[in-house]
Amino acid sequence: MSTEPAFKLGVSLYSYTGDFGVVMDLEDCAEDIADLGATGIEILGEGHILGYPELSTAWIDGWHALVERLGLTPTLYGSWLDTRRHLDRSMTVEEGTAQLTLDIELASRLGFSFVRPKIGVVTGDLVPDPIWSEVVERNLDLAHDRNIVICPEIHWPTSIRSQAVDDYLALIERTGTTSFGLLIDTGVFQLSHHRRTEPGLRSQLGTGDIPAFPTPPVVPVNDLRDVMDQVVYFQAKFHEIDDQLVDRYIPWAEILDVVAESGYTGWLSSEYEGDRIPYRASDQLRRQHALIRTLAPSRVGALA
Amino acid sequence: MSTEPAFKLGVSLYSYTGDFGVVMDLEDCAEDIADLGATGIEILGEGHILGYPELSTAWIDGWHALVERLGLTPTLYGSWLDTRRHLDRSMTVEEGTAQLTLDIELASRLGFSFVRPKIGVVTGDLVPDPIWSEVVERNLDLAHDRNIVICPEIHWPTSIRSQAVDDYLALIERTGTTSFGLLIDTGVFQLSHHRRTEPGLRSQLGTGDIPAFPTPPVVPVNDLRDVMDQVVYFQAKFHEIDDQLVDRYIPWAEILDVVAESGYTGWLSSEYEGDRIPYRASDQLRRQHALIRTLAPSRVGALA
Amino acid sequence: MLEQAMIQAKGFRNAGSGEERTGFEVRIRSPYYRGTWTNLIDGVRVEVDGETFPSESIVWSIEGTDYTAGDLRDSETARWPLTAPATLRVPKPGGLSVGIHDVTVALSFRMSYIPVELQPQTWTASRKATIVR
Amino acid sequence: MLEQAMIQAKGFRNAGSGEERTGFEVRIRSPYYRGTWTNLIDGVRVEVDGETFPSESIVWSIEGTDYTAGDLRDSETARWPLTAPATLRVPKPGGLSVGIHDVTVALSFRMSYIPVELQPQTWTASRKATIVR
Ligand SMILES: [Mn+2]
Ligand SMILES: [Mn+2]
Repeated sequence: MSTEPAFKLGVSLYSYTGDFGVVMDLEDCAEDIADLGATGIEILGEGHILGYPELSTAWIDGWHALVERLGLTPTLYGSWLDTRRHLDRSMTVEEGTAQLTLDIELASRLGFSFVRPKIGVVTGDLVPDPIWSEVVERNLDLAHDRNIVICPEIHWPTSIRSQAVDDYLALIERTGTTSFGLLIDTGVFQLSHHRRTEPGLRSQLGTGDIPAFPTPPVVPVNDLRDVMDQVVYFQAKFHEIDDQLVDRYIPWAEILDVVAESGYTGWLSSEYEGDRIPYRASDQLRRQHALIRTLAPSRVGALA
Repeated sequence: MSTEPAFKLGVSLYSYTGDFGVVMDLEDCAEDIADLGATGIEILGEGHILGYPELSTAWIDGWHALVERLGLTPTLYGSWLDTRRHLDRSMTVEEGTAQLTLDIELASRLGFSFVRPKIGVVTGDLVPDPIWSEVVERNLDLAHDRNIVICPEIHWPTSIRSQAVDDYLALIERTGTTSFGLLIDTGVFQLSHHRRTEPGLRSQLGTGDIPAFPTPPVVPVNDLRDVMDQVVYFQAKFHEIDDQLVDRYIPWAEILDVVAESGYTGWLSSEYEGDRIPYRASDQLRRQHALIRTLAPSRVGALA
Repeated sequence: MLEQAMIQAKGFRNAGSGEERTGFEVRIRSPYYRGTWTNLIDGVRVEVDGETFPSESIVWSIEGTDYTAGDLRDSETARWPLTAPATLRVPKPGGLSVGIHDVTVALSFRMSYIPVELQPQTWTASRKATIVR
Repeated sequence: MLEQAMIQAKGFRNAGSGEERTGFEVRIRSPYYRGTWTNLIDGVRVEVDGETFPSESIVWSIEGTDYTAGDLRDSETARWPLTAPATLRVPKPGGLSVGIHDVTVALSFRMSYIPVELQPQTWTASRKATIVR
């Protein structure tokens, strides 16, 4: 029985938000990811690419040399559809299409296989701006040509049983595309909410007069089974794994059961989103990967 | 009345011990020094030179380009006479001479004007290893050729009225050299001892059974007057300047009185030696320079 | 590397010289986890020792280019990269005194992916920072 | 850049593979403020979960070169540069289990400029560190 799980383990550079540009640069992060035994590297286009959106040849060459040296596979490139750039109007389909095209082209040049557009919302319960479907459809041929799968992110407090997910699935149904699928952020299944601290910073949403979000009901991991066929990528969101290697927020054993049962062989890309204390991400990522590697073989074994 | 003091303000990279290689590299430190308005940069040869003692041409070129870009003058190069390298014997005069020659040559190539050999001691009250005088004398011609002044450091708990200082002054007397002089570390005048903390590290001298050092009597700043003629360099050692811009450990007003009165126009090179918490040096160095700049004009003015 | 604190020790200084001090500068790094188009910046407020300097009075300098609040808002292409510190130029005749000051910066972004009722997102940082000369 | 902690999270791993685990490695940065000739290193002690591994059992790797305790002592030219992390290779048949361990490293130098009665100077650091696989 192999001790390597069937799925692949990666790490998103988002995890190093408390470190990036402060105690770690891109190379430090990539080395940390390789050192902890992961093989996939995920980035945020607007976060981690020097000079975005105008990449120098030197930067591109350096990127390819870096991931090759460390044996890392570029996995997902995070992008945004910033629908609130203008105070007086929303984003047009043309603007959104151009933004997504730009990011798909950049992702392709850097060797990525997935692009996640983070889509602006139009309601209090996070319904995505209706431009999303046409923006995506206009980019499906390009994505196909570039071997890239576009995957919107299902992110807490959006749940799996939601209008947004139904609409995403409807697009696949309608177009028959293989260049679009679901990205599940495992924070969807959080058992309780982690309140993140960040040394020296206070953060506030709006005036602070209304609660940031109502506490949504806990999403049963079982709901994941219904959509596994359309899941192309996991962001393995987590917040804190304690000194006993226990995660009190994310039910990893249950999640890995569903993942193993489905035969999923794609990426689990770690997104550390706990306290943004320098060096904490490196430590917590190792804990999470130790936990997943400890749990995964027994899950796979149970199915064999 | 000018607000610039007659002496020159520099910073030793030793100040950034809690940062160097961790949150700041050589370039970051140099930029910080220039940003805070100092014009001199001091280094530790064995600390801050990449590849010591074999410097690459690229490193040397980079060094000169860096200090030129920032308008910094290389001041002092710290070196060591490590008399305890061998378990079974002390350092020979030949070994010591070769070490000091090596460092003078490196210092010269990097544009420094002063070399401080930190000399091994042979007694509990810090008498320097007797090899020092011959090691220095054998290097005086080289130092003269290279426009470098060799200056042993008078460092707490050694006081100004001490055998070591008398012996150093005797060498000047005996040889008539202008390539040797005294370096005063202002920690000599400390009013009380600062106990440094360093996050995550415990440090112990020996077995811990005997006290590290007996508390010596406070050295009167007045003693400095007696040796000012032979002082070629100050390390402006300090530990903590509080939120009211007060230093409870080092009597800056008294020290600056003596310095101003003597007409000293050399360097005061800051050595922060307080708690080794990342970023604390940058903050404390600014406080110290604000304090010195606030005190200095009135001292000079008082003499005019 | 940038300093961990949003308000950097480096770059806090008077502008202009001698009797002609025209204001001061404070350098910040972005508290956000990505670089942004500048028209997502909703404003910045600087406070020193209790005196508040409003967003419209402040000129940003990012990678060598100056932007008023209006410039940030109106540009279709300008960006604030994640690892590029921004210098905020704040007018204040006479500048600040040499010594230690209490500095607060509050910085707001519009987040498209969070409900509009919860906009903008504001990060606030405070520190003691020193004017050397 | 190196991590702030003397014991780095990076580089803590088992040596050898599968059933053939021969020991583990732990990476440290120097707690001293300068690089040194290696013959000033007086010894290192590693502890994991209460089990002590003595200096003479440990092989150092510095910038790609391996050194036993004797090699460190006997070399006239070898150096441990300030910003070069050292990997300590510790023999332990079977290696360490996957999970979180309590790790302590005590590192001693002989300081020539401090009285011999107060030698060596020992820095001790402890942390929890994780073996991933
Ligand atoms: Mn996510
Ligand atoms: Mn000193």
